[in-house]
Amino acid sequence: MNRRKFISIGLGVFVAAIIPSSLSAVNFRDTKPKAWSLMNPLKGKKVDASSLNGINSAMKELYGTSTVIEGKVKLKAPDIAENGALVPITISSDLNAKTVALFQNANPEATVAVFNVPANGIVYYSLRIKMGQTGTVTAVVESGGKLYSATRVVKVTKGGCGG
Amino acid sequence: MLSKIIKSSIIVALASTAMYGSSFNVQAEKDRKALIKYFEDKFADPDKNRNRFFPYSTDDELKNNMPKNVKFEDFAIGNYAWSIQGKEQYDEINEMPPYEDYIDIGEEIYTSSKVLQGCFPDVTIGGDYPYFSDKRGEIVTLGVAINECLTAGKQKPFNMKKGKMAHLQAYMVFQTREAGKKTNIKISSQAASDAYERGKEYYYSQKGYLKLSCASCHVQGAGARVRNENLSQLLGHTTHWPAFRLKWGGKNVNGDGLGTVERRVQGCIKDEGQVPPSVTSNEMKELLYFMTYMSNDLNVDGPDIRK
Amino acid sequence: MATKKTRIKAKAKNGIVTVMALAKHPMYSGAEAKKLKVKQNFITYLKAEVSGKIVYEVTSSQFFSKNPYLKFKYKGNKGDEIVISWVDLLGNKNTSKSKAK
Amino acid sequence: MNKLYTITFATAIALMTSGCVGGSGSTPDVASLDVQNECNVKTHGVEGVLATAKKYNAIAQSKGLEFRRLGVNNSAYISAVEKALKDGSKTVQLIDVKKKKTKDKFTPEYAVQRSCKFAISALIQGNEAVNTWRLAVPGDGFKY
Repeated sequence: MNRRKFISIGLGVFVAAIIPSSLSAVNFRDTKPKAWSLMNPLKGKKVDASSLNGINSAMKELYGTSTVIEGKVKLKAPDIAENGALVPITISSDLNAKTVALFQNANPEATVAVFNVPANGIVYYSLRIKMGQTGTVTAVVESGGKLYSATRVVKVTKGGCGG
Repeated sequence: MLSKIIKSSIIVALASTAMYGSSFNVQAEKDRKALIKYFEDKFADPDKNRNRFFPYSTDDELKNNMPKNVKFEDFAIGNYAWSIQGKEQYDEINEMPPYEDYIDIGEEIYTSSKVLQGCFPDVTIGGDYPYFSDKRGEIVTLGVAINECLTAGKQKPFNMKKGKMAHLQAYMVFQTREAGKKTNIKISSQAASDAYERGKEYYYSQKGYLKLSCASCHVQGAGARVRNENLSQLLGHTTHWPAFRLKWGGKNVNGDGLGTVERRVQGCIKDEGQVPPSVTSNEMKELLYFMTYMSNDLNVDGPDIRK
Repeated sequence: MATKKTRIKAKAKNGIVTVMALAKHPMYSGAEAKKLKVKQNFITYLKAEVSGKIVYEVTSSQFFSKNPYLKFKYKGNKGDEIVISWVDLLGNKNTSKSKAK
Repeated sequence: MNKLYTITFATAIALMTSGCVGGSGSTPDVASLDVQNECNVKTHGVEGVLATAKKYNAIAQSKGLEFRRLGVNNSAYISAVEKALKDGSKTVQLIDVKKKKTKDKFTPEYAVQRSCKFAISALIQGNEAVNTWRLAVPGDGFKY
């Protein structure tokens, strides 16, 4: 075992000892209540899906910045959703992450989910979300004090023939 | 001389019935084979055959979204058989499909009812309906059989389109699927063959103020796109019911998107711009008889999810 | 309100457990609640634990689909007991368990 | 001789079959109808066209051919026109199959003309289909 690796492991154990993040639950509704009510801008009565302002302000509320580095995050989302009520999304990354957040600008509020990644956890999250219309989905991974992101546009139509 | 001819012709008729017990399905088999051939030809190489089959499709659809050489068995999953994008989402949702709970609910309905167990000692019968009852001179669908059973047992019949009916059918069809059974529709009398022909005529007749037949979209139109809807093909239409439609799930207060094939077909006929036949009418039953025959030999793969 | 059991499937392979779960909740967003004339209500927080240690934790919103689906991976083994619990906006709670195969 | 048997047999079946499908057979008296003329409000008046619409829609209904446009049955057009005439209203309030009022703002003249056209077209189309449906069947009339 080389020395550097040993130190880093030691440091990891040390950090884990003072902040046992894997034991203490974090509910971001308690720690960042405002992030959940930040709205996407409207265009008439509908949400303006061409604007990323809602996503950016929610990100800023959550992380204190909306400056992100594109890449190192894989966001899987369909180009055309079968149905807006059930859009399969997968976020994955090899980064050693602290949190992972998902935003969109197709619904009134911008924030969809914030994952608290346990120490030494695997960043691989699949979920199904609702999208009221065509819009942008952004995944952000917080790692080493930096934000990494990936963005996809998902087309949503009022789908399904008959019945 | 005349009497001799009549006599002999009766003998011939009787003999042919006796010798070829299944000869009443000759035409139906011919139709089915021709339909399979048509769809296999159509989906063999969409991009290469675009002028012949897909004049209105875009380059992107033909080159990037449609696979080559779709075969008979593949057609059971509807338009997901030839839409790469759609299939990806279909697979993803099927990792943990939203209908599984309803199979359990259906099982509960079945196991708690002596009446239903009496009528259906074997539940792996999803592929055998609808059948033509020679005794009654009409077609019996699974929904009708279930409701007649309940009524005979002095119980309230179910709504033919959703709810308990769909849950119970989901259980039966799932058991059929687990047993590895295939769609197995028989045509074994002249009357049954006539019913089949009437169903076929309904399927191919233009109806409604839009003057569309079922076939306009699901035979000739299969593989094309209307707005954002991929038109599925007749072959395989009946194998997966009751199905959980995302659209229905979104409408239901409890998110129960499970519905029967009758509900779906009614929706389709509405889209032709016409008042759909009732779920227990002869038109509906004959139509389903024809459609299900077309899917003969395909695995029963319900319940499933659909758009 | 009685809550329904979360359906959990977990599979272990090479030291990694893949968990798929389907929580039972109608997830009424504001707009849906208005349309259906019910109270807005959705799961706000969901976690998965193995032997008291959190392996998955999400703060959720009304934009999760009905009967929310979640899939995640963690470093673990066959036989792990996965305990998934959630709480919704109205304070309803549910805890469900399953073992990794 | 063998051929003769076959022919007799085939004819017998043909007779049996045609007897069975009689229900979906043609309605001879609509083939000669001129929709534009029959449903012309200027020449026949609203009441006259309404009577025509009712007559043919009843036949269409009995044959399972009634039209439905955007959730509104053709018979709902007819009853909405009747109601408007009774109330002396200038707009027709259509009711869809879910018993909801639609947002359409049609005059009785327009609505009755549409219902009349729908009623007769349904029957004419039904007649045509008897001869054309096989053209869409792969392995039969449909060539590709």
